[in-house]
Amino acid sequence: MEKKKLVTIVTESILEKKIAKDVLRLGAHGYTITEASGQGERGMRSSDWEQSRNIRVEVVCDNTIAETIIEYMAQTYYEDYAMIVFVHEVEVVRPEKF
Amino acid sequence: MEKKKLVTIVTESILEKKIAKDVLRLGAHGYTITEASGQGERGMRSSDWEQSRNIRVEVVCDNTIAETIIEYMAQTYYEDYAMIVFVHEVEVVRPEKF
Amino acid sequence: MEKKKLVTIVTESILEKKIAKDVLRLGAHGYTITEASGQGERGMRSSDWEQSRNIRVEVVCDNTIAETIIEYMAQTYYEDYAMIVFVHEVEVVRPEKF
Amino acid sequence: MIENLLDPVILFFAMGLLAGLLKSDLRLPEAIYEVISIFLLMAIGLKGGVQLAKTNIALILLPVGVTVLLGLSIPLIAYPILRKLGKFNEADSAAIAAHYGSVSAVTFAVVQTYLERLLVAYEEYVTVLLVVLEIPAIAMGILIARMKTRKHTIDYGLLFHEVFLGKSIYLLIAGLLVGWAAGPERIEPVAPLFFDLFKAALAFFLLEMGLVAARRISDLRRVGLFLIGFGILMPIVSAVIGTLFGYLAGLSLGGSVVLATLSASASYIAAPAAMRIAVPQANPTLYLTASLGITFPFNLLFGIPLYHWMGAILYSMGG
Amino acid sequence: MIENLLDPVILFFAMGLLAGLLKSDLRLPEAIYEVISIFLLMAIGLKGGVQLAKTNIALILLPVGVTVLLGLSIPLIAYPILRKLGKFNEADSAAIAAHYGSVSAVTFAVVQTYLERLLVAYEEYVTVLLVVLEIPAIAMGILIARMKTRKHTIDYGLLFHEVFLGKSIYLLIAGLLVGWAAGPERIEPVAPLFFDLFKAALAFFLLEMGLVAARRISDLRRVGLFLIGFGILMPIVSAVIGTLFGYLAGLSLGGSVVLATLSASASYIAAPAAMRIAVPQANPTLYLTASLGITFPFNLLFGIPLYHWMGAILYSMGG
Amino acid sequence: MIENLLDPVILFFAMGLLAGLLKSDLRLPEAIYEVISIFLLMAIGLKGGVQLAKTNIALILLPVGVTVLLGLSIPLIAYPILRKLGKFNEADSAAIAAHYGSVSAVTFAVVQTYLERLLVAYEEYVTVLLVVLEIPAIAMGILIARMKTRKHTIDYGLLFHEVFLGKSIYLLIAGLLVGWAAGPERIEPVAPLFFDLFKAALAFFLLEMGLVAARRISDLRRVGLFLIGFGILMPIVSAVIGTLFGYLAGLSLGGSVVLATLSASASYIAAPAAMRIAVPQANPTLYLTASLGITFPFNLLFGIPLYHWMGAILYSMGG
Ligand SMILES: Nc1ncnc2c1ncn2[C@@H]1O[C@H](COP(=O)(O)O)[C@@H](O)[C@H]1O
Ligand SMILES: Nc1ncnc2c1ncn2[C@@H]1O[C@H](COP(=O)(O)O)[C@@H](O)[C@H]1O
Ligand SMILES: Nc1ncnc2c1ncn2[C@@H]1O[C@H](COP(=O)(O)O)[C@@H](O)[C@H]1O
Ligand code: NA
Ligand code: NA
Ligand code: NA
Repeated sequence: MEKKKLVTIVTESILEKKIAKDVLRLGAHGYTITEASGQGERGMRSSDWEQSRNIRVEVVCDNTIAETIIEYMAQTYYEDYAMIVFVHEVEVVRPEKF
Repeated sequence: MEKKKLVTIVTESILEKKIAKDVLRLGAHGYTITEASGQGERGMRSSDWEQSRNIRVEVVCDNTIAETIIEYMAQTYYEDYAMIVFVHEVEVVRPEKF
Repeated sequence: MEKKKLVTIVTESILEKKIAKDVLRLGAHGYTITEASGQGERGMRSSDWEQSRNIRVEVVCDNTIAETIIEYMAQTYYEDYAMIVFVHEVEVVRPEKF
Repeated sequence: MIENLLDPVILFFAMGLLAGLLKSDLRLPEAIYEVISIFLLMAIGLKGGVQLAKTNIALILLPVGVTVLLGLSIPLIAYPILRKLGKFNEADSAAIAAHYGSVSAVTFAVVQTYLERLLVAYEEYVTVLLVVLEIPAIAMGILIARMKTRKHTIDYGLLFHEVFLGKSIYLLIAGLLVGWAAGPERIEPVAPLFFDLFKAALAFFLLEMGLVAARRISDLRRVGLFLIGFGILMPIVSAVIGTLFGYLAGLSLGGSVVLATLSASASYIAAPAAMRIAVPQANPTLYLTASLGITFPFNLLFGIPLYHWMGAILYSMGG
Repeated sequence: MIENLLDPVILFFAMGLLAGLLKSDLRLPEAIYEVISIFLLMAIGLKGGVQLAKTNIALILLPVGVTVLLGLSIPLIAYPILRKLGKFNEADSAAIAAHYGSVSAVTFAVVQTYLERLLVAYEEYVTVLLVVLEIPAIAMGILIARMKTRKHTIDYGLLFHEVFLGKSIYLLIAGLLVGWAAGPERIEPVAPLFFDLFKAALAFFLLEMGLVAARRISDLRRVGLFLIGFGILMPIVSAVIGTLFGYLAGLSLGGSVVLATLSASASYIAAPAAMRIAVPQANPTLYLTASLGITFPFNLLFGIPLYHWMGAILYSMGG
Repeated sequence: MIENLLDPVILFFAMGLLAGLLKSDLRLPEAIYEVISIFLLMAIGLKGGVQLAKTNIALILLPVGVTVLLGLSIPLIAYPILRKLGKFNEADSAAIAAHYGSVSAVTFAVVQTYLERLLVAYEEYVTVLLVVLEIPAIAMGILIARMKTRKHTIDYGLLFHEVFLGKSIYLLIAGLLVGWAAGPERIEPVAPLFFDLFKAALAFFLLEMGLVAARRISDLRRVGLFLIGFGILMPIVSAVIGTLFGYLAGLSLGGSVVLATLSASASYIAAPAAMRIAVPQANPTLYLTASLGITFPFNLLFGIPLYHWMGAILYSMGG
């Protein structure tokens, strides 16, 4: 088993397609998305109204790509969109996939 | 990037509003909720019947607040409700948000 | 608080019942499932068509069971199904539950 | 009896039940379950409201009073039976008792279509009784639990919301108000959905209810023989009381069959939600299995014709 | 006016509003909200398309041109009001202006049922105007925002998709085409769903819209008094312009009431999605609250009868 | 042909297809997709059951036998074509063959509405043939795969559930039973939903099927030219066989058009689920794209009128 990073992004669902494109372009080989609701600085975001859902995007990738993604998200979206990003280490089998 | 704790709570969906209030009152600045199903000590909980869904609540916060939340959940809900709580370290940018 | 492992499996939703059975048989005491979509080696898997959803299965368990589960998943499903597995350490209260 | 079992509404329920018992992977998506239940409650309310617009309110007062009394007394009868004979603990007894005092709107809809099929008339305002009966029993169940157990501090605000602003009560009342304010003529343009499709939507919903009931039936082993017997006999007892109360309140035969069925039915939406918050130490498997796995199918398949037969005897004697 | 408030469609909206204000846990599952909105857009389109099949296309050209003009001018009127009088920043002003130029298909459906209830005739092809009015205002809003602020690089491909292939425009156009290609006879077998159930589905949808509006109303404090006033006065101004334009384009009274209502209505589906992508620095709370929390209920409850009255005066003078 | 393309049901499909190809973000929520498919299967079953109540069961035996034969032979014809000519591996060939032996209930519903529009009579019990044809081909596909490849141990319990208690078969059978037990009269109160709204619900569903098919069409590059040709020619071959079998079994022209269409249609619900479990090494992109991306649209747009024309020739020669 090898160590990788798991980057988790929670943000507005309207960004789904953009972020999916972003993470692949920045070097990740995949991503997983789940629907979410939540609350933060920018107020309540609940899934009962189309414009205001959250998504939770997870990307397993190696260290440098994780840093690129985090950096890019912060620069591109932090100012104008509801978003948090966090990262931690995970172990995977078949590390060549990621 | 700074270290924070990610507390994850899996429990009965009927507690959603209560737990959302709880974590904010205990000092967290936000939370993310996803719908879930599952099985544990208290049997199967699947999302096909309103009363018996699970939710999965994630809170990023600093160490002491994480401990307060875990403590509070254990004391308030463990006996009467289906619930598990786990916690691990994550790294975040913009640590002042959490 | 005691250390446990959190195993996360992202795979095709058609395997839901099988994997739920598997993890319990292999010694875990519970699991949590959320619906997901995503993209990886085997292409786009989005939740708009019954056959092609993903699920995200989380299992908190001790080290040896985690290894057994990961091993079993890799051997049984990796070749024919879309699947990734990753694992990391978490801390839990009431460790006897897991 | 056989005739009742051949009604499509009942046949759909049976098919759902069978699918569940055979562990078919059939299931209605949760969103659909929710929207049909919203639709049914709204439609029940609308229909009642339109009828109410034609009714002299003064005539309702006695039946409403009698119904409140009914809602308060059934839990008081059920509690000692569960506690003493059933040996359930205080919390479980109180929670189950609350369920049997409260009502099932779907069972109400089924008894309505049953009577309409047989052309038995009933008072137009019975929907008001449905609304009135739903709440007191839940309040009484909480009261009993509070007096007997004293562990948790209840969040009364939250509880009040769950019960009075919970969707089932709110939708019934909203439907009543809309139907009443709009009246028979203005309601016409929405009738194709809320009235013409009602019975089929009920049938469709019962397919899912059959699936849900089947899952509960697979829990029967875990609840013990006593609760199974209780789930069948308690409704009959309640129905007898309901029939008598209806008779004394001056309801027609049809009206008292409705009241008997309401008494006999057990809640599985409002009461479980309220009990999980107010009496969390009570075990949900017990009350959900009794209410959904036993009493609900019993009432649909056998109870309603039985209560009709009981009522017919009483009214032929009395009349 | 009172008569309008007693229409079931409006009563359902009021009940949803009330539920939201009382913080009832009632809510339509998101999937249902989505499917009813798909259904309504498709049905609006179908109905329009079937009518269009009977219409001489040449007659439409003038009204369509006038409507495009309307869509371009309303944001140009709204922007300086918001910027100068309201002191909003450039992005917010442009985004809100785009919302008020664009339209709400649900408000359109309500004015149609309103006129049909009162047996006021209107041009069959008004659905075409709905489609035509939706887009220019959004484009104009983006243009203003681009000229005034210059921060982000817009992903124009994505934006184009959101606006022109976004589901509301696509469904309206698809419905128009299907209705037009199939024509009145071949459409018959699908009429029981798309036509007969339309008004009730609209009512049901408005229950949810009431809930959504109520959540927005609880944000009113955060948007300030100016925006509240704007949310009521701007529609009236737009309606006056719409009525005049309709009159000049030779529309009937009914047709110009529809056009006035379209002008007065503010978008809450297409525009928010487009603005979130094209002008992300604008605060969504402002435009959503104004559009959904103020203008939408105002139009439904009071605006439509008011615009009808305005139109009646103009047409009685002119005629 | 043109006439067929102007039917709203087909127009809706075309609009969905177009939306998908234009990458519109239109999509029906999954819960809605599921519930409409449950509704359609149930309604198809109900209608068949009500008809069955009027039919002499003895008359069905020959057609049912012929249909089973058909279900077993089509995969046996398709497999060598795929393996030898198409150069697919054993698992893929077996899995695709199973799909083409099995059936698409939606295509069945479309051929029914097609014949009803043209007032061509067909045997009432054809729904029974739909049910009968769905299973043998899947079993045969698994059998072939098992004989040729021997890697996995299949969980037969799970597989049996997926196939026989999977929702499509269960709902068709449940519908048949309910319709048959209730009979034409008792079914009346549920007719407004299950019968009157059927065609419109089918149209609505086909909007989504168009979207799904479009996504599959974008995978066409990945499946190769051979499979595209197979997806068009195999249905025609199957339809010829189906027409002949129908003729020999003594079906009417309408009946044999239905049987031909059933033969020509490829499964995309029951078969994929079964194959993913029983033959996981087969590549789902191949069978899903062939079945959904090619054969399904081909049958709807061109196949059905073609099979009708073929049948008409045979029956005019034979008759
Ligand atoms: N402290 C937190 N813990 C967990 N999730 C959070 C936290 N803060 C924000 N979120 C999630 O991130 C989304 C956007 O955050 P924000 O930009 O702070 O509004 C919120 O809607 C929540 O779902
Ligand atoms: N070992 C476990 N791993 C992952 N999730 C679990 C585990 N045990 C319990 N859960 C989740 O927590 C919920 C409540 O657990 P319990 O109180 O044990 O019934 C279950 O319904 C599962 O969703
Ligand atoms: N690098 C990754 N990060 C996060 N999720 C992934 C990654 N790769 C694959 N997945 C998820 O795992 C599923 C199966 O992966 P695969 O077998 O690579 O197609 C995908 O549909 C994604 O949901
Ligand atoms: Na009762
Ligand atoms: Na406007
Ligand atoms: Na076939």
